[in-house]
Amino acid sequence: MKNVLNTKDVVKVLKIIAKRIEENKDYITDLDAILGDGDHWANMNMGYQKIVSIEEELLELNLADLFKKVGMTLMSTIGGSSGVLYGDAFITAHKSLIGVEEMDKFKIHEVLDSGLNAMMKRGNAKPGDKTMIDTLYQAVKAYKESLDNNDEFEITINKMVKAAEEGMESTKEMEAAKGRAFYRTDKGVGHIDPGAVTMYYQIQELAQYIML
Amino acid sequence: MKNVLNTKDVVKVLKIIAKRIEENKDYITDLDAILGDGDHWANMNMGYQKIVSIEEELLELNLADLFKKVGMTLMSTIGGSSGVLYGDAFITAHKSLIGVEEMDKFKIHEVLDSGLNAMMKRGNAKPGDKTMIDTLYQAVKAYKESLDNNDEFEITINKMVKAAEEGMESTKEMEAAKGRAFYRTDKGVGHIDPGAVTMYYQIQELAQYIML
Amino acid sequence: MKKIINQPDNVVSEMLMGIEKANPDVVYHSGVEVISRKQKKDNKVGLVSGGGSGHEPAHAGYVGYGMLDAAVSGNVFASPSPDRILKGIQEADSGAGVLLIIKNYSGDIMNFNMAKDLAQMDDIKVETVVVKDDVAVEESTYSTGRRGIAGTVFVHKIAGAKAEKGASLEEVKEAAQKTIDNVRSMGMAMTPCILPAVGKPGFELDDNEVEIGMGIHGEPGIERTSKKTAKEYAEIMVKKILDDYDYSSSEVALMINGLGSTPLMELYILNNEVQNILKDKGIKIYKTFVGNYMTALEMSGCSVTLLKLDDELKDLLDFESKAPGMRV
Amino acid sequence: MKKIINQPDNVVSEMLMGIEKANPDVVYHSGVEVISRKQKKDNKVGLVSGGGSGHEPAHAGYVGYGMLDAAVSGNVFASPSPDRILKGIQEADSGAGVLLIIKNYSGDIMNFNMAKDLAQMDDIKVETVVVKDDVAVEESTYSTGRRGIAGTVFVHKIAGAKAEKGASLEEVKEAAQKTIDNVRSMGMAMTPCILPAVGKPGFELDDNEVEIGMGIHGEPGIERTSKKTAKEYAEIMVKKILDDYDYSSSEVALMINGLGSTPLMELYILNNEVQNILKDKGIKIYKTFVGNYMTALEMSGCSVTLLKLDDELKDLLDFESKAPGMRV
Ligand SMILES: Nc1ncnc2c1ncn2[C@@H]1O[C@H](COP(=O)(O)OP(=O)(O)O)[C@@H](O)[C@H]1O
Ligand SMILES: Nc1ncnc2c1ncn2[C@@H]1O[C@H](COP(=O)(O)OP(=O)(O)O)[C@@H](O)[C@H]1O
Ligand SMILES: [Mg+2]
Ligand SMILES: [Mg+2]
Ligand SMILES: [Mg+2]
Ligand SMILES: [Mg+2]
Repeated sequence: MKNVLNTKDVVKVLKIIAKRIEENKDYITDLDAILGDGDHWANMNMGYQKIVSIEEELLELNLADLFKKVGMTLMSTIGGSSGVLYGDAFITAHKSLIGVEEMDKFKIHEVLDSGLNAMMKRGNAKPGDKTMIDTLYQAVKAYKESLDNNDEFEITINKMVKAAEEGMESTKEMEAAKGRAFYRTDKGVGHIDPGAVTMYYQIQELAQYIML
Repeated sequence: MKNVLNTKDVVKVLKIIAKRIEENKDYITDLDAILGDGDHWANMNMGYQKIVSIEEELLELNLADLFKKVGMTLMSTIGGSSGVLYGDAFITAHKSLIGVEEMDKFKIHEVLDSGLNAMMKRGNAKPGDKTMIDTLYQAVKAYKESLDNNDEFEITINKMVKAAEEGMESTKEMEAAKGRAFYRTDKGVGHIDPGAVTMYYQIQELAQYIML
Repeated sequence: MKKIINQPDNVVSEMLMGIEKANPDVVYHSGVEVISRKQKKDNKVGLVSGGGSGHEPAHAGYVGYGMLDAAVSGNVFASPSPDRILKGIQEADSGAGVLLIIKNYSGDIMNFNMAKDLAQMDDIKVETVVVKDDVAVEESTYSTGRRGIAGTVFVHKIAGAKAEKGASLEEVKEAAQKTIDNVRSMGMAMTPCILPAVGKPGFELDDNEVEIGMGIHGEPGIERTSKKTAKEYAEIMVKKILDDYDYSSSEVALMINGLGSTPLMELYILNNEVQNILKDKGIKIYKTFVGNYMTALEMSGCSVTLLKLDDELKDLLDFESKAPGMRV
Repeated sequence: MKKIINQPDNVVSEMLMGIEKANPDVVYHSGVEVISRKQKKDNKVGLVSGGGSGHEPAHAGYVGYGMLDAAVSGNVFASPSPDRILKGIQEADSGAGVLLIIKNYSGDIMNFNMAKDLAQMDDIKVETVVVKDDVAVEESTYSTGRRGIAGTVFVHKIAGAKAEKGASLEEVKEAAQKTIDNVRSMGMAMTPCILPAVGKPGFELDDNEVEIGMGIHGEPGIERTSKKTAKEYAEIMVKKILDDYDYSSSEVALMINGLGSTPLMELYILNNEVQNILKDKGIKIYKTFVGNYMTALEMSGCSVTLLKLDDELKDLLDFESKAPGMRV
């Protein structure tokens, strides 16, 4: 169990996420082929592989610069809707990390929350719109409630992952209000949103790393 | 048997030709569909029907003006290659008819010959090129030889029709050098040229009228 | 799929190299896929537009004196990323600020707005306008709403002329917004288009079927119907536009736009019908544009665009444009 | 067949009405299917071109200041008759004589020459030039020989500028002939076109097949081959042109022409490849034109045209043109 995360930790988590995404090509591609234009896996994979390829450079950076660099890199490499959403999330989050050497559980919440808010603002989306927001929103909400509850950090992390999973699953029965699935006559009902899934992978891998 | 032709006669012949062409739609269309673009019957029919429709006007004209008017009408109504060839033939022939009230057998030759020459010049074509020229050329040649032979007019007319028919038939085994059949790899060998057929109809109907 | 391309992955960059080689007035910034003017005028408001590729001559063909300063290309039918757009903004900026002309697609909106935020961090003054001229889709606050299609070209033209005349960022934005407020379009498609990377059509239409209101990426329209005459197509499209916006007794600019593979002959036949209808309704046509202005690869089909004009807009529409996509 | 038309029989006249309605500088003479300039300049040599319809913007789109004075349309892919051409000549004549720019097809040759004879009876001085730029077909005295294709547009441009500058009929003809002597084109087709009156394609090409050298009416080319990359198409077409005419170490105008349904994206990709090859060969490109200039209804494919330039031709090429089909 880790209590704080520094640059080295964050880079490690990013590498683990890259691997997780790489391994789930068909599932994610199929989901976006059904609900969107089928490129979500390719977009995310390209972005995270790029992150892996600049590992050395990232390890030299302080946390704030790391987040900014990761944001800029994801933004330009992922492209499309998710590129700018992740880019904005990381770039916005970097502001709360200026001068910070290590993130404790409160900082981690602040970072996740500012990323969530950036995404919601950028995408003009809210929970229930059948997007990646549904995963992150539930995760951040559960995290916050657990913090307010003064739970053990391990419990907080567990609650976060569980909420993220529920958020992801909940997109299945939602009607799309944002993204391309909106243009389908059935509004995508019956299918999980691909962006909600890749968001879940990231939260889950972060949690798992912290719990080690 | 007529010895001379005046305006009334020419207009009658034109009407008979119009009918002959009208009746042979499929044969001519098919020939041009094989060797060209399939519009030769439609072109010729449109032209001659137009002539029929202005019969009253034509009957008012002297021979020279009649030929000019028929030429201009065929030219603009037939269109394509045969429109300009027939147009030029009639318009050119009109010059040898200025001041002429009736055509005798020498004038008829002169008219046919000047039409032939106009066509050959306009189309840059000669006998053997697999065109309407092959019919007219043989007809005019036989007519001339018969005139030089001092044959009876009836014999001259008969010789002309026979030669026209042979000219038409001869196009079957020719390779096209002009017109669209030139672009076929077999150069159209094995098929009679549609323009040679409609030319034969005209010569034959003229002859038949004279023989009445 | 038969296309004159090399690798599907390289179509955008090779196309932009080809544009640079054809047009001596522009320069291509490779990697960020930006085409910008070679000659800059100090303190002129910069105009940037862009979006997915596949809509040529939009957007790179509208870079030139009297229209855009920079165009930013994404991959085929995909929004460019904010870093690319930022480069476009930087190239377009000559001290008087930059206006972004965005078509109303959520990807474009997010990426252009993000780029705006990045540019403002660099102290470049940036404003945006969003074009949503396609009356096939109902406007709504719930979803992204109406799409931006061929009417966007008029926004480039009007804002471009305004900027060229030395107007401020505020004024240029106002002219662009006035154009947006007064422009409506309606389209239809007859055959699909093929994304180079996909290699097969994204949808199918029977040999007897057309889709009224289809978007310029093949997004669903409002009705699949059997094929009709040019006159009927004109009636359907014009009616839909006039139902949405009252152009009666006004003067308009008319654009008859081809989607890519519809011959100019057919666009002129459609123009004849559309103008007959407009004349009957007492709508006066001030200027007509017939051609391929906002395409969808090799889709066949068309759109009709009307822009209501006042004296200012007429003047700006008539202003010189040297952009190859729309010479005035 | 899905086309934006009404009656197949009326496509030409309705198209020309649509052109008249789009272009305030021209007038349509119905019945004879002539588009001519509204404003005439006294004692300017008149320029007339034309031919079958279906090649838009050729030829009516080239009527305007700096190019043609009148364009005469036949039915789709069929030569106009002499009386129509005569009307074009009469409209174009302002006292200094008229030059007819004819593409080398036997129907066009016969009809235009007949019209010339008719005009001369009316005491109008008429000269002709015949464009035969298509290197796909061997030149021969036996048959009609080489076809006239996209290079014709350069002849309109050069002769148009020369006439606008006040040159005599003799001089305008010389400039046109110099252009013809120095212009070569080579094309290829990927999908067929459909004549409105016929309703089905005139030929078939496999989904994997292209035809090198096909004419702009679907006339046979020199080789059917499997589909290739843009680079390979560029190599094949440029080689065929350079084998026919020596452009080495000269300056040229380059036209990358689309046949109708090939997207601008692909034409620009081709332009990139063609210019790379020409650069390697030391051929300098003075000016580039990329677009649909001489089409074949909705055929997909392209042609490449090179025109060797000297100082006079450069000057004439750069001269203003207000014709909608080629704005310079
Ligand atoms: N406006 C939005 N706000 C939040 N998330 C969005 C929005 N639009 C799309 N998304 C998310 O992005 C995902 C699709 O991403 P991706 O396929 O990479 O981009 P694109 O839609 O541009 O092809 C969707 O599954 C959804 O989760
Ligand atoms: N150069 C020419 N000289 C003489 N006759 C010709 C020439 N070219 C074509 N023809 C004749 O014209 C006929 C075709 O006429 P038509 O179908 O009406 O015109 P098009 O070929 O323009 O469609 C051919 O069968 C041939 O007899
Ligand atoms: Mg996607
Ligand atoms: Mg995408
Ligand atoms: Mg024919
Ligand atoms: Mg014909």
